[in-house]
Amino acid sequence: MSGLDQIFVGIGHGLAGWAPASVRPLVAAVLEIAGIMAVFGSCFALTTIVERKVLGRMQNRYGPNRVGPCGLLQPLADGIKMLTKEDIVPFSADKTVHFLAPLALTVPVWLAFAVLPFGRNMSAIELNSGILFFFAIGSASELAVFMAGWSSQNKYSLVGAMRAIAQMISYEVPLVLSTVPVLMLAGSLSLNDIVAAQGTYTFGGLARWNVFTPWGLAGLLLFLIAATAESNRSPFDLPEGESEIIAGFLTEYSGFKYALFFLGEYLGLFALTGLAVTLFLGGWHAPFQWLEWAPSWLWFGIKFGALIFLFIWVRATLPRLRLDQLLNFSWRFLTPLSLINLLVAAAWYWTGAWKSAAAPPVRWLLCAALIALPYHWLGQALRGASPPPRKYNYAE
Amino acid sequence: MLNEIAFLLLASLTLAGAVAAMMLRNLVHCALCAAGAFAGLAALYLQLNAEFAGFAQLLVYVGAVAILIVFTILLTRGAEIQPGGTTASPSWWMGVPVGALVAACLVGSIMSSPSLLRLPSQNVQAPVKSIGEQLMTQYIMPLEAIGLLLTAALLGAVVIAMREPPKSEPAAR
Amino acid sequence: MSASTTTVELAERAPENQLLEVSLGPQHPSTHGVFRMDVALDGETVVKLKPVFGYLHRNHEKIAEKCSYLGSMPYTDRLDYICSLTNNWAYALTVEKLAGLVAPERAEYIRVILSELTRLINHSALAGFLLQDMGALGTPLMYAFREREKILDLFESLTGARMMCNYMRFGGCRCDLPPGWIEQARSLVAEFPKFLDEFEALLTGNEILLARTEGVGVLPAKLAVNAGVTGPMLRASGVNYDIRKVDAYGVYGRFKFRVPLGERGDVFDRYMLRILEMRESLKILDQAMRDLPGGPIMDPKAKLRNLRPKPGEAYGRIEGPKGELGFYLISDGGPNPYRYRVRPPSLINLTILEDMCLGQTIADAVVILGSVDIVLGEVDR
Amino acid sequence: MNGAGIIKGMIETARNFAGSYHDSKRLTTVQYPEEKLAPVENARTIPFLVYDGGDAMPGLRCTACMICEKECPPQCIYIVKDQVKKPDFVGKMQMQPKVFDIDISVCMSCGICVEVCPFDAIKMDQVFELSTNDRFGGLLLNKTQLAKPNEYFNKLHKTEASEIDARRIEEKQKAEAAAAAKAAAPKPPAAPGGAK
Repeated sequence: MSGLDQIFVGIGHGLAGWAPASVRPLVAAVLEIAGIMAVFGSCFALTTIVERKVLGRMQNRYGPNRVGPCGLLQPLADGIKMLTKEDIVPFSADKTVHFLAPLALTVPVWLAFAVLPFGRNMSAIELNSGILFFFAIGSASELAVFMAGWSSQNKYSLVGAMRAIAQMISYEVPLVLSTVPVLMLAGSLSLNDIVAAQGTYTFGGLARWNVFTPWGLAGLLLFLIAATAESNRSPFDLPEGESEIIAGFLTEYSGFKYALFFLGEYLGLFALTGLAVTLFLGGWHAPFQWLEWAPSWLWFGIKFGALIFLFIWVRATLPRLRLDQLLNFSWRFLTPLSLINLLVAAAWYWTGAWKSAAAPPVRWLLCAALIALPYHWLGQALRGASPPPRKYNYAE
Repeated sequence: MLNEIAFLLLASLTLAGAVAAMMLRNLVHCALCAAGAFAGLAALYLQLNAEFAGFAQLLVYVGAVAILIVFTILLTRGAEIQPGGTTASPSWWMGVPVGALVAACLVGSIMSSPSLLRLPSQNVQAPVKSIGEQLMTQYIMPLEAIGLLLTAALLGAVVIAMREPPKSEPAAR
Repeated sequence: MSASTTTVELAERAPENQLLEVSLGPQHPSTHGVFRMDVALDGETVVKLKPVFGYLHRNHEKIAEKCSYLGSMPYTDRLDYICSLTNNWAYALTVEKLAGLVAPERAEYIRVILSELTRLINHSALAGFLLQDMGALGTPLMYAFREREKILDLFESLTGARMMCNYMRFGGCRCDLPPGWIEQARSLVAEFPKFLDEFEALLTGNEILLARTEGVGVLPAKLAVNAGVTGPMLRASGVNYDIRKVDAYGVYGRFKFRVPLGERGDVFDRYMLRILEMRESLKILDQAMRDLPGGPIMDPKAKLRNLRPKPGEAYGRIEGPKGELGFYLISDGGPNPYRYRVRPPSLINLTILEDMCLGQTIADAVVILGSVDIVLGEVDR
Repeated sequence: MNGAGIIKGMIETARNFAGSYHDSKRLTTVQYPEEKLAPVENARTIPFLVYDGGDAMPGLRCTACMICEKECPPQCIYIVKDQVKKPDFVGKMQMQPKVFDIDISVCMSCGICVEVCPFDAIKMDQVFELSTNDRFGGLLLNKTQLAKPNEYFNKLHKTEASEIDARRIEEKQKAEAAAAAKAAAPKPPAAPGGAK
């Protein structure tokens, strides 16, 4: 078990061993960086093709299958196309800021991967305030979006940039608040401790993941909704609402800069999915005790793939929200719910001491009710006095 | 050795960002350079192993304050460049002595303050947990005061930004 | 955002210079063809909206004056290129009125069957495009097009072309149904409700769709009647006016079907109207296919070539999927019409676009335009 | 429950996703160059001229009556009559076209020329791979390019072709019977003119 599980760690140490002692830490760091960039770079290429094929299958068509065996070389073709396409910079655009915007978006997102634990002792850096680092890096992307939107000097991109910033800021609050219960119960900001806290197994070998607790389930849903909004994906893809403002802040970008934005957006999605897996789905732990033999990074990959499929599935189904609805949804529904989630986590913590046999189900139902009722009331409040269901009378 | 080079690099970047924020013509460029300076400062904190301070600085300043500055520039005067205005006003020579005076008293107070005398202990580990406890126990009053201050500022901003409903304001804008 | 804020109150909200002039130009992904809207935005709210069209003007009516009566029949396919058979029928109906021809029973039944199938195509395509404007990336549209392909295959096996059918003649139809056509059509009509249920399951209960469409682009009944709006848009505002019931042209009088009416006339009502009308069309199709008579499909004394109706004028109209499609012909006894005028429902439904969009956000303006269901071929002629 | 509608929609797309792997109705794509749809009998793209017998030019049924040129709405047919006459299938001397061009970039495949042609000389083809690299010459088909044998017409529109052939054979027998009768009754006439 530990052979296959630690295979990457072993390779890393082996390679670093050859380097002279003085510069060994540097070489180890470079190896880790290279590993992360290789894995998530190819994951980006794979996701573009998987997304188009799954979307196609959901729409009764094949999806790209001409380039390479069943379309697997499509990302290569897209990459070459992006590189060879002319990189047009509008005349009135602000050249330097126009050039810096994609960099300012992509570089911070790469940093966010440093802190995620992909497998047993397979996280690049072990910070004791890992989550704070993650959100600090994540918040730099708004500035990049503004730089892109403003520097293109084009009406559509300005409207798109304003929408993007309003959306990102108002969805950062529920994103951060929905992770607070996990930190409270795990008692530490470091991601490795959080994963360790979810390591034990309960009756029947089921892993003690956070998602099996009421506040964990609510937290995961809140986190995923906020993550979709943070990474500008489907129900919230207002910044590049094609049908309204062409491509929002991406209108004036073409060629490799557009590909960089694309890369930045997908990496943001991967980082948030990785965090969701680490916080709520037990990081690299196996779901059941008797499944412990599989390598830990494989579990992280499976959960990661499942969440990415969920994002693609949502993208295939839901229409887009309007800007004011989007902001109302965040401030009047998600944020209050995540605050209430804190109460539920606290209730869960204090009722932890019950010893009676029937404690777990009663405790679970009690906390679930504590979150379900506000969910219902806030939902009704958000939709306003929902008009009576439409009845259509017929004329003979 | 590596540390010194990194420190020099980061310090020069931060200073360059700050100076650029002051000197450039285009307001939005100044705002972006200011954001660069904030990021440089955060990197300096991290170099001193003050993780919490560094990440908080990055989160608060680069994440929020920079956007705030940029928005205020856009919504108020826009980023047009005043044609022909030189960066330094004609009576710049009056400013130099005043600047020198302020710098002198600043340096004087720093040098004479007791904190410098004590030898800085080797990289003191300040894990987040102890910071959290300190905040909640010893420094609870300043934390609450800051909270109140920020809410008041938030409410003030909302009141200013709210556009009066047309009915109550008869005259044209 | 109450939809009824008057223009005066809106204009006062922001001084002229702060308005963002955006032209949702002819080159735009959601204008259903080459159509432009010059929009003045105060933030996200539409303050002024000027529709600009005419990019697809092909001088159809002047060409028709030069062509013979038969010659301009293929051109009517190009008017509303999504529902070519209803255009053919309207034109054939008018010329029959002008020349005093009567189509035999079988031809009338075939015409009803084909026009109801066209209504299915148009309404399902509209629902798909409306969701596309709202941002659902193609899924509803692909489901609608999957069904549309089956109907287009039926048209191709009967008339020879999928979209440019050119099938109806003055006094009947060009050719009879090929063997096996009716059975194929019957099985299609039997499966269609399953698609509609699937479509409604995907969309009608969807909270985001409800949020995006309820109370958006409300069209009061009085304004609709004054502006001459016809078709599903008018019925969505609650006005009971369906030419199939009013005129009972062709053999519509023999079929039992109902006309759904909306309540509040907003975008959701228009979307729902189309779904309910599709269900009614299925009822008509069942009845029409059940008692489809035999017999000739062409009036024997109808002359194909140099048809010279006696001088006079005629206005024939049918209930097209988009509204009242009418043709007005003046004949001076010659082989080609003296005056040839088309009443385009899309254009007339479009005149009140500004009244519906004022006070709404730009995202709503696009959705409202989608709900009006325009085809630029018919708007610009 | 607030999210019920959205969840129902998600289940719908999931059913389509799963269905696309096993249910043929859920995956209707035809991979065009490899798989081709079965030809539909009534389909029509651009017109072509029908000729009988082996040789194209003499066998053309077209008698240059110019009706299709007059009736064609976009006026894309151009015919020049030929002075030399030639006998048709019944033996009567008929005109023939010297030049018969159709500009298929103008033709809107409406099929009116087929309807109005009294001699069943022009029919609608079903070939749609018409792309050429020359916009003017490539799309202006002349008489030889347009001519196609009657067997090809039978292959395309079987029912219509068989009716026309039956009618033509019957007319030919009636004409030969009339010619034979005329030959038998009065003094022996010149040899019957029927040319194959």
